[in-house]
Amino acid sequence: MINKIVNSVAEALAGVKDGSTVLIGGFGSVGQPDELIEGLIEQGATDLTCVANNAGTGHVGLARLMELGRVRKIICSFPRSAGSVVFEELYREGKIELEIVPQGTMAERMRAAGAGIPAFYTATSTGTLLAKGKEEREFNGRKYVMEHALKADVALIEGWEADRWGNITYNQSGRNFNPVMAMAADITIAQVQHIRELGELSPEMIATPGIYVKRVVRVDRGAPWA
Amino acid sequence: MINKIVNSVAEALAGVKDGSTVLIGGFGSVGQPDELIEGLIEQGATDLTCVANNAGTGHVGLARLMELGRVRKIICSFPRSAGSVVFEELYREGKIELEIVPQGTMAERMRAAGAGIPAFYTATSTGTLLAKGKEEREFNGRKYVMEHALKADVALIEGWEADRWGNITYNQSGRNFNPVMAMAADITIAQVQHIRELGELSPEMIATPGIYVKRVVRVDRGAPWA
Amino acid sequence: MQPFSRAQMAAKAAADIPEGWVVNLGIGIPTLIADHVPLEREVIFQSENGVLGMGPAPEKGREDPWLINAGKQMVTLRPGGSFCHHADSFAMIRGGHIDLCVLGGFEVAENGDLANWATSENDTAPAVGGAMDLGVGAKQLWVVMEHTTKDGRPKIVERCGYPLTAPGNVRRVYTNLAVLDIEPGLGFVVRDIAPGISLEELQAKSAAKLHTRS
Amino acid sequence: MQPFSRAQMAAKAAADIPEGWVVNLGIGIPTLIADHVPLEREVIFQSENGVLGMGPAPEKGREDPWLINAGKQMVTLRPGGSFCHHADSFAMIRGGHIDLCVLGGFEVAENGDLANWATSENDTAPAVGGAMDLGVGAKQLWVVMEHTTKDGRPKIVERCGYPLTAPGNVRRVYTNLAVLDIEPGLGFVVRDIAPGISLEELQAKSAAKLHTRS
Repeated sequence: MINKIVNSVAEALAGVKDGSTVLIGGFGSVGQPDELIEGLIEQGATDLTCVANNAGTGHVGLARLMELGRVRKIICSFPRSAGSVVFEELYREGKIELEIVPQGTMAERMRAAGAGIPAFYTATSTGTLLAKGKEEREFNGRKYVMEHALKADVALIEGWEADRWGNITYNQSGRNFNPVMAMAADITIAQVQHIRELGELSPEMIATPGIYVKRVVRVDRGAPWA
Repeated sequence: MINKIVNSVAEALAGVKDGSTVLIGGFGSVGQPDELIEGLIEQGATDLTCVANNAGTGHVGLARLMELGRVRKIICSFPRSAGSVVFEELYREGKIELEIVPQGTMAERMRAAGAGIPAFYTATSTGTLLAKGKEEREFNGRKYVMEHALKADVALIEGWEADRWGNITYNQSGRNFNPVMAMAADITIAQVQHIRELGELSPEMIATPGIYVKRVVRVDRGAPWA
Repeated sequence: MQPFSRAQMAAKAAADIPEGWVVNLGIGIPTLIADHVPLEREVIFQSENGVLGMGPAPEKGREDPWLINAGKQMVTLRPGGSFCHHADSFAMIRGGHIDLCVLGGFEVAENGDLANWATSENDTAPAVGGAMDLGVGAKQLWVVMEHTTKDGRPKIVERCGYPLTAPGNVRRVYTNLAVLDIEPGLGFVVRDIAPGISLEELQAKSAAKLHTRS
Repeated sequence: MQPFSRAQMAAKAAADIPEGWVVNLGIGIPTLIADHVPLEREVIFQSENGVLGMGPAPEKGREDPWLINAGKQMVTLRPGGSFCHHADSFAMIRGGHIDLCVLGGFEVAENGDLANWATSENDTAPAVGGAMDLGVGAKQLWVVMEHTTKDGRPKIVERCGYPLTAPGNVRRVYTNLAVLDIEPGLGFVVRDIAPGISLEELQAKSAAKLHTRS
């Protein structure tokens, strides 16, 4: 019997290695796997490359992980926001590496990794600072830059419901980066609020099929602090 | 008020121009827009490039369109099947052009067209006859070929339910190429079996949002003749 | 001189959006535009975090924290709305399926260039978000911004001095002093002007030639 | 000499699939494999037309024409199954998420090359379907086929003479005479042999060196 459900956050995060690239789902706090990030802090892996839309806020979650010196590099689209104090300081002091990626390019690079596409072309960022050092090419008279797949060792995602095969549904805008990140990592770990019996989830509504999911853990999160 | 629902197949197909590239959804007869293909035969556009998984069977639908000399070129993954008699004859006589594309590459090329990606790399077909003339490139020691987006003027698709915004759901394996083709054409025309009130379709289950759909027509098709 | 208020700028942009368009609104003043489009004129608002068909802000007590827009504000979903993931959402944006994107701006140039993400080449950690994707992917861009900076420097320019977000895609600018079209090959054309401002005053506050329709 | 029947070949392959694997079955004998995997050993069968988690053939009277496999036969969906569109389905295949694909074959070479889509370079309209995507995308390929052609020509070869489907990805071959592993750098290794056939006879019907485990 396939059973991807584990009993604790610690069990879900077992084996994450130093030096890993870790994808972290969510947009704002919606769909953000807070408990798994806390679990990663506990788990201890260091020298991480983290991929998330933001560079953390306050002193919790991803920001805390950075503050503890466990993040070597962050890949994101929007590093500076109101509460990104930890990132700001580490960055100023040269203690963290940053790769800025347009949000759509970031999503597409992960989708490409999941879909077996090593590289693709996009018009996004052509003629801007972010195209520097990127290969440029013209198709039908328009300029594009080449972008590479962004593959990861681990993805931490938040879903709404899951079953023991690892099938996942999302709640409204909680979907965001999560299904894309689930495709792009060797080990995708999902936290969800509800465990359902196999067959309870509509086969038309499963947004992340279990094929992309390694472990599922149920947490009592409640609503995101939006 | 947005209302993409039209009253007849003829109205749905109005304005398809000679020389168009036309995507035709379906896999086998499931999700195949039979009534729209009949409508296209009636409508009269000629010199078409048709993109479909197969090259038609028997003397109906796509095969009939070819038999009438209206198809200049067919792009497909599986031209020869038991009943592809019309294609076989036209092809032998040099009266139709053929581009064979691996099925996954075909789907991805249309998805790329819909997503603003002019070209991408894939390992599929490397080292085979189908890689001939294609640009080859190595990434991380593995060989890939470059494939171009496959954009179209018109897509004919079959859905299960639709609302007046053009949102579409599918019935089981009726999904197949339809959502991908819907993204890749300037004018996407959908036939469906059920019209629903706006808001009746679950926002989590809409597989083709109305943004990709221009016209919807309801038909009494019944089950596909599988 | 009676400059347009932020609400007036938003209302003016809202009035110009035809029914049936799919529109992405940037953070800041652009977000206000949705409030000025009556529900019966069906405009489909898209948010890059995978929401298509956003409705007005939720009534008090009916907020749903699982449903937010790109600015992380709680929103509602209209009947007919739907959800998708980030790659599918940006496929809509980058694939040319969004009729209009309205963004804020640091500078807009007469060739349609937009700068709105970094104020200096030396800023090594600027936040780009989805601006570059929207900048090149939307069928057209409108920009809503103050006509000048706080210290009076023109934001309407011949060529952007700040790093570009996207080249050549801005078609209209709503400022507190005027509404300007950008006509390819010509440049800024005055479409509307705030009460009590002369064309000469407007030109003086702009660093690019303003044309008028004759 | 008692060659394996088609059902036996399918059963042998089925017996070798561990629980939890995601498996795509090609048209022909490979399709039969699913019938030989007991439901309680949970193997997830994928079909490239967007079906994940296929179950057995439907009972008579309970067929659903909207639910077919890649061979266009009606199938069922297991609890836990799901649907997706073609690009998402091939993302699974091409992205390396399918543990195993079992295909039919014209020729298999000792370097793991597979030819199964065209019998000649001059065949200008061969049907490739999803074979090339599966050939390079699945983590490994197994091939189920007759050991020789109808006129007795070996299909187990040093190098494929027919046009390739995919290079170097076949790991095991089930024929009516034997089960052969392909070990990278070594070649064919006999894993099982049909009753009443000697290794010498098997070698005589093969055009590549057969190794034995010592």
